[in-house]
Amino acid sequence: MLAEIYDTADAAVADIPDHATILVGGFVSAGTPSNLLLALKRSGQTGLTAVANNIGLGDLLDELCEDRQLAQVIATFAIRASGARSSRFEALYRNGEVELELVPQGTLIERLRAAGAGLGGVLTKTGLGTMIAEGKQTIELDGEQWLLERPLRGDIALLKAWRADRYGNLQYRLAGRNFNPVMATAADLVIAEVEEIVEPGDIAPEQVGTPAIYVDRVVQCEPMPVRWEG
Amino acid sequence: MLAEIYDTADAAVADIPDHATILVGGFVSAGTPSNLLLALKRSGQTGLTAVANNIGLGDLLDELCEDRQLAQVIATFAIRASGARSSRFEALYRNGEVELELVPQGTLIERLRAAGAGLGGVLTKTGLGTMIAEGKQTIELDGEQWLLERPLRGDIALLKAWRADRYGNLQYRLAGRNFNPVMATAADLVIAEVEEIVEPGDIAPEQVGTPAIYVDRVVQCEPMPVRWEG
Amino acid sequence: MAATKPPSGLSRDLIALRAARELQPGSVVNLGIGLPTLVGGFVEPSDGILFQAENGILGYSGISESDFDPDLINAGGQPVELVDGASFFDTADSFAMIRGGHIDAAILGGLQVSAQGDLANWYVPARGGGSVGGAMDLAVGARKLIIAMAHVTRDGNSRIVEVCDYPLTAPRCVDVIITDLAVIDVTASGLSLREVAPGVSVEQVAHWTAASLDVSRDVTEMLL
Amino acid sequence: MAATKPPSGLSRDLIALRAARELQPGSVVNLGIGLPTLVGGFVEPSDGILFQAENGILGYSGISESDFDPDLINAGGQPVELVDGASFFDTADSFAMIRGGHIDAAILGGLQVSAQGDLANWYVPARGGGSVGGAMDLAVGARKLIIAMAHVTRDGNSRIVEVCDYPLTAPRCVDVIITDLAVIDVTASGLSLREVAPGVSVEQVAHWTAASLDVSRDVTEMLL
Repeated sequence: MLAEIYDTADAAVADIPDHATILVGGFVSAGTPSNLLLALKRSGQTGLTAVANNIGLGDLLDELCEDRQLAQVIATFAIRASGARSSRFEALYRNGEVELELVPQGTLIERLRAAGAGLGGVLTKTGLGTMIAEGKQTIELDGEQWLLERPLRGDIALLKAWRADRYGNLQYRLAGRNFNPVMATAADLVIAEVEEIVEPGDIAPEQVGTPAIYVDRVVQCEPMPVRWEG
Repeated sequence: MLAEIYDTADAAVADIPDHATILVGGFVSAGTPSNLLLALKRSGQTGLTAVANNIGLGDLLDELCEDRQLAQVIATFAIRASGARSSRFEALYRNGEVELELVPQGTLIERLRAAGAGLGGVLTKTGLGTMIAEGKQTIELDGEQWLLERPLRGDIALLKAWRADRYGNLQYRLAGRNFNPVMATAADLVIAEVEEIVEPGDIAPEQVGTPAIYVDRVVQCEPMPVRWEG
Repeated sequence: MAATKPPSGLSRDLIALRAARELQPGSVVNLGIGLPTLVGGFVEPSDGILFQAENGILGYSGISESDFDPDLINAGGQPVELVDGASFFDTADSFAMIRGGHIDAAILGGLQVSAQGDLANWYVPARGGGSVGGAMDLAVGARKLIIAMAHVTRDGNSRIVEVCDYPLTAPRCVDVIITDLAVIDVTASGLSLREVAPGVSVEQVAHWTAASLDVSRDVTEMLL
Repeated sequence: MAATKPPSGLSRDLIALRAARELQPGSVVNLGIGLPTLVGGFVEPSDGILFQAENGILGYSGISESDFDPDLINAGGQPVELVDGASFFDTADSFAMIRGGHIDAAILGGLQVSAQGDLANWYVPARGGGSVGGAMDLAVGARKLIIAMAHVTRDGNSRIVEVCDYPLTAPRCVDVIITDLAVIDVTASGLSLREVAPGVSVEQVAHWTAASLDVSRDVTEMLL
């Protein structure tokens, strides 16, 4: 089915239920759906699980901590090495008000990809012999140990792309791809914030980064740049 | 390291050793390194293992059967359903002169990807309850059965792209991508046949299909279209 | 009922037409090699159906034999045309789409289908081999699997059997069987006749089906 | 030898310079967040080194704080410039590159390195957490792993230890340690001192290293 065009970010996220698992595309400032995150803040859902590369590094995902909308975060960057700066997320986390699962970046993307690609899991060496392996199955093949990593799926994905056509094909710009194309495959409802909406055919077929069939909702927004705050 | 530009397909494949495992990109006519295959025929290596989507459907991989250069083929299409046409490969296969491993297409690409991506394997449902599962490990997770598919690596990859820049970045055209980008990651020596060689920067960074670091040799050739012969 | 030849049912084109009717508007569909590729010719642009090809295309339309571009083919090697809004991707992404459950329906050919919906369509014992292509991934991954095939082999054997004796493509994967004689649903309790071809009787279909066939529904004649 | 403060060694910039010297011309290199990002400033274009960033760039050059494009950042969020022949890809392809052994060298920061080359660099017990980012994948996948860090903590504890007490990033992964005091190779038989910083003695390095350190090689002074 083709994507539906929404007039506002608020309308696009309004019916996300409480307790949903939300995949959030982007890498700090690149390809990050900041408008959708702020809309989600205004919308006020609670008990959410957020899956994202980073939280609290200057990103607006951290804003969802102001009103304690997040119950759990699955991320690769969440706690700073130095205490010089802090985030709303860190404060809640230290207070025991939000759970955190740290996942290596390469494992996070493979878990999302497995969910989207119908795979039951992948074997990786990443995390072997570390805290990350605790409670996980290891498999020995030809005398080598591998860690079995399982699929990670979302109810919702919030993405950011450069352009969309009216069918929902997404085109990314520069390093704006990162987690977005894989997250598009791994959620039941995919909502994309874009800078421009064009006609089908205006994005060359070779330059489509996410095919239209993965995208349910598109909303055009002024991009809202954020910056890494180490 | 950047790619080396070769003057001829013959020079580019001359030092491939006998008994090498060769990944061959392409899907029948699309993105198929026909010039490199003919050069390999002229070059005369023997005892080769070929990993390819198809053999004997009008493709020039079948030409390597004329002088019995292939010891084994790992492919998704190899034996026609009807006996109305035949290929050199089929004749050798029926004679017991070449081995064949048939692999589901989605499993073949995941096995190649696992090899290129440092994964020890993936779990799939494809092939469960069929001949494909024979001799393979199945893993039960939460009461569900999965088939463990292991990485498949090549010594050499022969690819076809539309354009290369002098560093070895490859750009594909239309449906010419298919197996090429993943095979580029899964072999020790990667040789690409292209229609045109351009300057670094002439291929927009977003349109690079295979980054230069995967490509060792590039040779410009007149494309040699082949057609599916059902 | 002692017939040694099955009744004359639908042509290959009409099987394809009937299979096309099975598709939902706006759905994403993969067509197998052979008879199923004909289905594309019976879909209207207004249906908004997007055809996916394993070799990395979403959104191709007709077969265009006149103008051959070697890089623009479907999974059967046939030259195709694109619709506006089409996209290309590599084989890994294509099978992520297939295996990941993002294809609404696949229409594949069949050699045999069993009473519980097992499919055999890739390995021909008489030829000592076969070609698996993307069939196993499609059988496992497509949300709805439609098999379009001749009901009976040239030798007069039913292709619909209690248990497949050909090597399987996948167990328990088929949802609907469309043949020259009938439309049969695979249900949790077995095969259920839904429609017969014009001029073909329920009894004839049952006779040429080598598996238990529930004919208790209100069986209708196919609308073509 | 009873010093309570380590000798004054290299500045952060000079550690980065020395680390840059460790890179082979034409190699593919990933730089971790923090000190390692400074390494890019000490590489000449003529070296033909390609820098890879986890977030999906191959071929970025300097940090360009002046001209911020939110979509053009490295894995530390810093704005970067591109070289001709650069390419972009998604996170799946980026970590296929990293985990698949296609990165010649990674330079990462460290909290602790053990005698057998175990690395701890992501979890700060005092902060009750950490950020793993791409560090574990880089530690496992990079062909050569160089750790660039201060030799001694602010509290006067060596970061080079027999066994890490911080949670590991990966066991047995470090090849070379470059600190303000020394260059140390991790070999099959343990740590081996290769170079000392100008003005720093072999004895001082040994004193501030809380693990067995082989000093039997012909130890030289770093060329900076």
